[in-house]
Amino acid sequence: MKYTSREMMTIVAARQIRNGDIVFCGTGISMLAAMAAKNINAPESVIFFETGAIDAQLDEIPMAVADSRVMFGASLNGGLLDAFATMQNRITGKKVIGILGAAQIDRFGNINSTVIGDYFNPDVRFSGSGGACDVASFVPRSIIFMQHEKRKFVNKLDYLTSPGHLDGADGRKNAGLAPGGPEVIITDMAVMRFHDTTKQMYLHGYYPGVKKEKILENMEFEVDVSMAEEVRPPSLEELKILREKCDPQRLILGKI
Amino acid sequence: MKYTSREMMTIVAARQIRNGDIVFCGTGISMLAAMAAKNINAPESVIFFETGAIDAQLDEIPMAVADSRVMFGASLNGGLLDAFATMQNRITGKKVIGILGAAQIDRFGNINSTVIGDYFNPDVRFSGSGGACDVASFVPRSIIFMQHEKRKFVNKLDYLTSPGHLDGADGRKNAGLAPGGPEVIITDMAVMRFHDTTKQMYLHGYYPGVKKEKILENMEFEVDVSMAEEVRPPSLEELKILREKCDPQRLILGKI
Amino acid sequence: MKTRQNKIMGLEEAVNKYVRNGSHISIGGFTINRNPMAAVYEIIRQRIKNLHLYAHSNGQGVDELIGAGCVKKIEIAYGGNGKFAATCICFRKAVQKGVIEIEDYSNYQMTLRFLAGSMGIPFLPVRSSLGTDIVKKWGFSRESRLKDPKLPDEKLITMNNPFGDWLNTAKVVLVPAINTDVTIIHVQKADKQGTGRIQGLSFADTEQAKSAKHLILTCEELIDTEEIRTSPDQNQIPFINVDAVVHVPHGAYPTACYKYYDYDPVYLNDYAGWAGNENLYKKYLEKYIYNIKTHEDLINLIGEKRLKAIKANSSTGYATDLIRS
Amino acid sequence: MKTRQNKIMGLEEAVNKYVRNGSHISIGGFTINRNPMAAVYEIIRQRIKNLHLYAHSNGQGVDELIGAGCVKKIEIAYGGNGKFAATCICFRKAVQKGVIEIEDYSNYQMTLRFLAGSMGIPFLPVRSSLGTDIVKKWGFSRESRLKDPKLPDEKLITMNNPFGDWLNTAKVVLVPAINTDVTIIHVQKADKQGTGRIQGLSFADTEQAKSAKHLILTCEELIDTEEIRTSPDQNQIPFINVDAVVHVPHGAYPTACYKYYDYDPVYLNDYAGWAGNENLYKKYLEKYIYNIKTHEDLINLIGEKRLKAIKANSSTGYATDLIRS
Repeated sequence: MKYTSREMMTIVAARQIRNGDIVFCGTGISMLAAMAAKNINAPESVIFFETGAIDAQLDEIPMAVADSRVMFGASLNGGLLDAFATMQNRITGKKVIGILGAAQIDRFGNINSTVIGDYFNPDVRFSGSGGACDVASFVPRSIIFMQHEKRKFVNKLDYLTSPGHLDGADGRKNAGLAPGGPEVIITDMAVMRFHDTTKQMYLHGYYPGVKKEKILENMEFEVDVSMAEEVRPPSLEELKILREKCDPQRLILGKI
Repeated sequence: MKYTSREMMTIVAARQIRNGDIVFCGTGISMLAAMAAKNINAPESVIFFETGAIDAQLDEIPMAVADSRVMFGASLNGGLLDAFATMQNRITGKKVIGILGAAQIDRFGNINSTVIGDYFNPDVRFSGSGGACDVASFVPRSIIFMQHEKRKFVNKLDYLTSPGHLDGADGRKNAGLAPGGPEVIITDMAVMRFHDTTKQMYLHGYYPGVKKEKILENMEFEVDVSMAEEVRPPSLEELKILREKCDPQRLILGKI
Repeated sequence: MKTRQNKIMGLEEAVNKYVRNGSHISIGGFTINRNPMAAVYEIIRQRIKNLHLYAHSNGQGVDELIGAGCVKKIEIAYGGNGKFAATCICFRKAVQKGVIEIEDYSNYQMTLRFLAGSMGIPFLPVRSSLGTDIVKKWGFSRESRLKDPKLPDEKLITMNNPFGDWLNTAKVVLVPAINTDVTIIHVQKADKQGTGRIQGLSFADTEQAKSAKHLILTCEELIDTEEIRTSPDQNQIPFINVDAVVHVPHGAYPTACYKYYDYDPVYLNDYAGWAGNENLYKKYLEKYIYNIKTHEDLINLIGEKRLKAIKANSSTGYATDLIRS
Repeated sequence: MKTRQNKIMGLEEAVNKYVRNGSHISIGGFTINRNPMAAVYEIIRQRIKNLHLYAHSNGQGVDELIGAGCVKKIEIAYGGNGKFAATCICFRKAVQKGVIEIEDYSNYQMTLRFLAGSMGIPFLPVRSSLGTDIVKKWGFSRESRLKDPKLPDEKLITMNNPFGDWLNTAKVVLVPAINTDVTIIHVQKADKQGTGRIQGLSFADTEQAKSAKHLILTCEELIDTEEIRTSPDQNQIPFINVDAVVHVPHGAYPTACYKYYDYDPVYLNDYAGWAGNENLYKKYLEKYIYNIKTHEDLINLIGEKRLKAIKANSSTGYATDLIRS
């Protein structure tokens, strides 16, 4: 069965979510991954937005995390304070998995969603942190969605918005951050993870039909590709649930 | 018209409350003073409890600040965080007048509601601060109710629970407290205030029939009595409102 | 797993599972309102000892735990019970006799300490208590703190404002976070998953709930998940914080539960009398707690008449014209 | 006097009275929901300039204030608008051209800064942003801060945990309090005294409201004091914080107001298109803001059909099956 790159990315992300996880997500593909996980492999995971809604029903796809669609049928409607405290909290925070995106990422999973160019005289200004820096600071595991492009996988970020493993190994500890950091990068070509000790990014999997060389060509920095295996494509059932249950209007999945 | 000492104290306190004040009160006589003020001289004052109720209706007299009677008909039911933040807040806090009581008071209006005797081996243990220390720390004006007894007006507190003017003049400033502190002490014999500069307690008024000497006899420390005048007793109207409107069952006023 | 769908448990099981000898605990409510009394009585019945109790002004529940000898150490702001006890009687006696160790804070400080725990930060700043004995006198010595990993090394820290005179503030007091082993709160409504709704004032229950490693929710009414989710704005306790949901009607009795019942002045006055007398208090413990199996039995012992007297008026939420003196 | 019984005012008067050239302000809502848009348009109409704006993710309202040239400086966490603009267009252009000065924070940090202001403390600690450029890069220089008494002298301060390793925390970032000159929020219900009720998510509105020197409440519905007090648990805005109550139906339009109406995808998409083109944007300003007298006129200009399309379903609180792409 044919599937799109976006569908592949969504399903790969959904598989990272474990039953019992509290999934911090934004709108778009990250929310869709959380919805897919809940419907496929992690029925008792919880969808959770920085705006303060816990376990929203999502009868319709929200266009923003503040969309009224996240308020209806939630377990609880709070506010930003509640949401971020849940992630910084020692008990609930341990169960949170964050899903983020960015304009740039470096080899240690640090990300930039603020500017391209000089901070005081930027070539391109993006939205800025939003809650991403907080999530990346607090939670033990996060998934980062990226387009696999050379200008996005960079040697040096123009601005470090949200901490990954900072300068590697003990980077987070030295900075005073909670343990954790990014666990997996999901792109339109591949899945990257981080070495346990060095915290350097490595190629963990490539999508069917994508060559390792092509992946490397689309990054400014080198990564270890020796452990990479082909990523299992979405199963029929995964696709069926994603398409029919999660985004039947293809508001986020886009055209086939 | 005859009136009791408790009625006198309540009315004297009520007169301190200005229209527009937010009155922090506990149960008992402090609440009754707030209710009297609202019905007599400060119709747009607000009754406010540390438990988080704002402008409760008080159709019946609450027996504690957590009594369900403070919840019904309030403008807003919050919690302790909201209540204390309202007093520490730079805008709303400026309008709050606190009403407190204590086991001991010193010449600078510092109070003890914790222990008599050694802290680690107390002769008598009292309730402790509750919210009193917070109120005394935050708000610009407070009223303190006391029984006029020698063991209560002491040279040295056994425990300083809630700050008055600390060691006088710049005591609060040096300690880092917000400006303000106790404004008036209302006892069953007299009204005491604090000198503008030295922050020492002085006798401001004595109740009809009470001699200055008797007041001094009932205190461990001397106070200036040269400015004292007789305190105006409750008017007919004040008494009528207090008795008929505020505490018709005399739950707090007690027997006539 | 705190995200599971069904957390319903019996009270005996929930207390047995989460409250241990030496546990650091807190209970919800304030003085005579919404204390989780059924759970308090169950703790006493299970003869759990050496509790380290964190309290702002939790009143009746705290005094009963102390009276029954369950508490070894307490950090507290207010040991009173409104008009029913200017100072709680068992509390007063235990402190005077030195049978419990005590450390004093203010109500706001205790609340902020729970808030810090719920936020996952080690401390919060406050402008309260500067220059007082609350800062100067520590109930627990530095030595005992250093030995105990469950206690911060300092009681309170006074610090200069690192932002200069920002907000005209020269100094602040830092209060250390509390994370209890277990917290028990009583709410009006909950579903089996643990979403909880408090009606009326929430006191510090929400902060206490979120600062606990384990959270037991006792509830007046157990309602369907679908129903509790029709008004998510009115829920304060997220199910992701909850470990056990226990359905206990009259679970706050003899304290009040807004919209359901009032405090029972007869019980509270009797209690105050009994607590002052060792013999009477022993008899009280036997009759009302040890010889009782479940909270339902206590409610039956109290009887229809008194329950009817404290039944809340559906409009005001309390028992109007209740005889309370 | 913030305790007065009647604070009802017209929008023109309220904005004129409290929002001045150079005011430090914040607005409520989040991206495409419950922004106080009527007030935003009134500020633009009154040609108020040089605003210092504090924003977490206030979205549409922030972008329109920037686009219309009202803003000089902004402290912000997120200048996006959900699916309607990954980065808000006027915001992006203004920053790239250097026509506004900007300083970056995270959403939690901005919220905590409002909370600190509402609590009356100079700072709050957080474990977010350690090691990032949010800490390292200041948008406003130290020199400019020292000159401006309305700004703290430092952006953020990294501090060792004074309680040792309590809560396994070595370091925290301290965020300075915000107290705005005026904050404007739009709520679903209010009474004339200013008690306000937000339905659905409150975002950071409550903290923003309580950190303001002056607070303007615009409301969808003005209800009787007696009525709003029948459910005090559901009210979040205390009247003691409020200066003006303005009744503006559709006051959040074109953003959403839960239980009343949805965002208008037509408007938001048109806006995104116009904002990208200087000429079209000028025309937009003329037609939809400057040549309009009141928000009611804007609503009339939009017309029945579009309003009907975004009318909230009474059960879900949004417009089900609204065409949104």
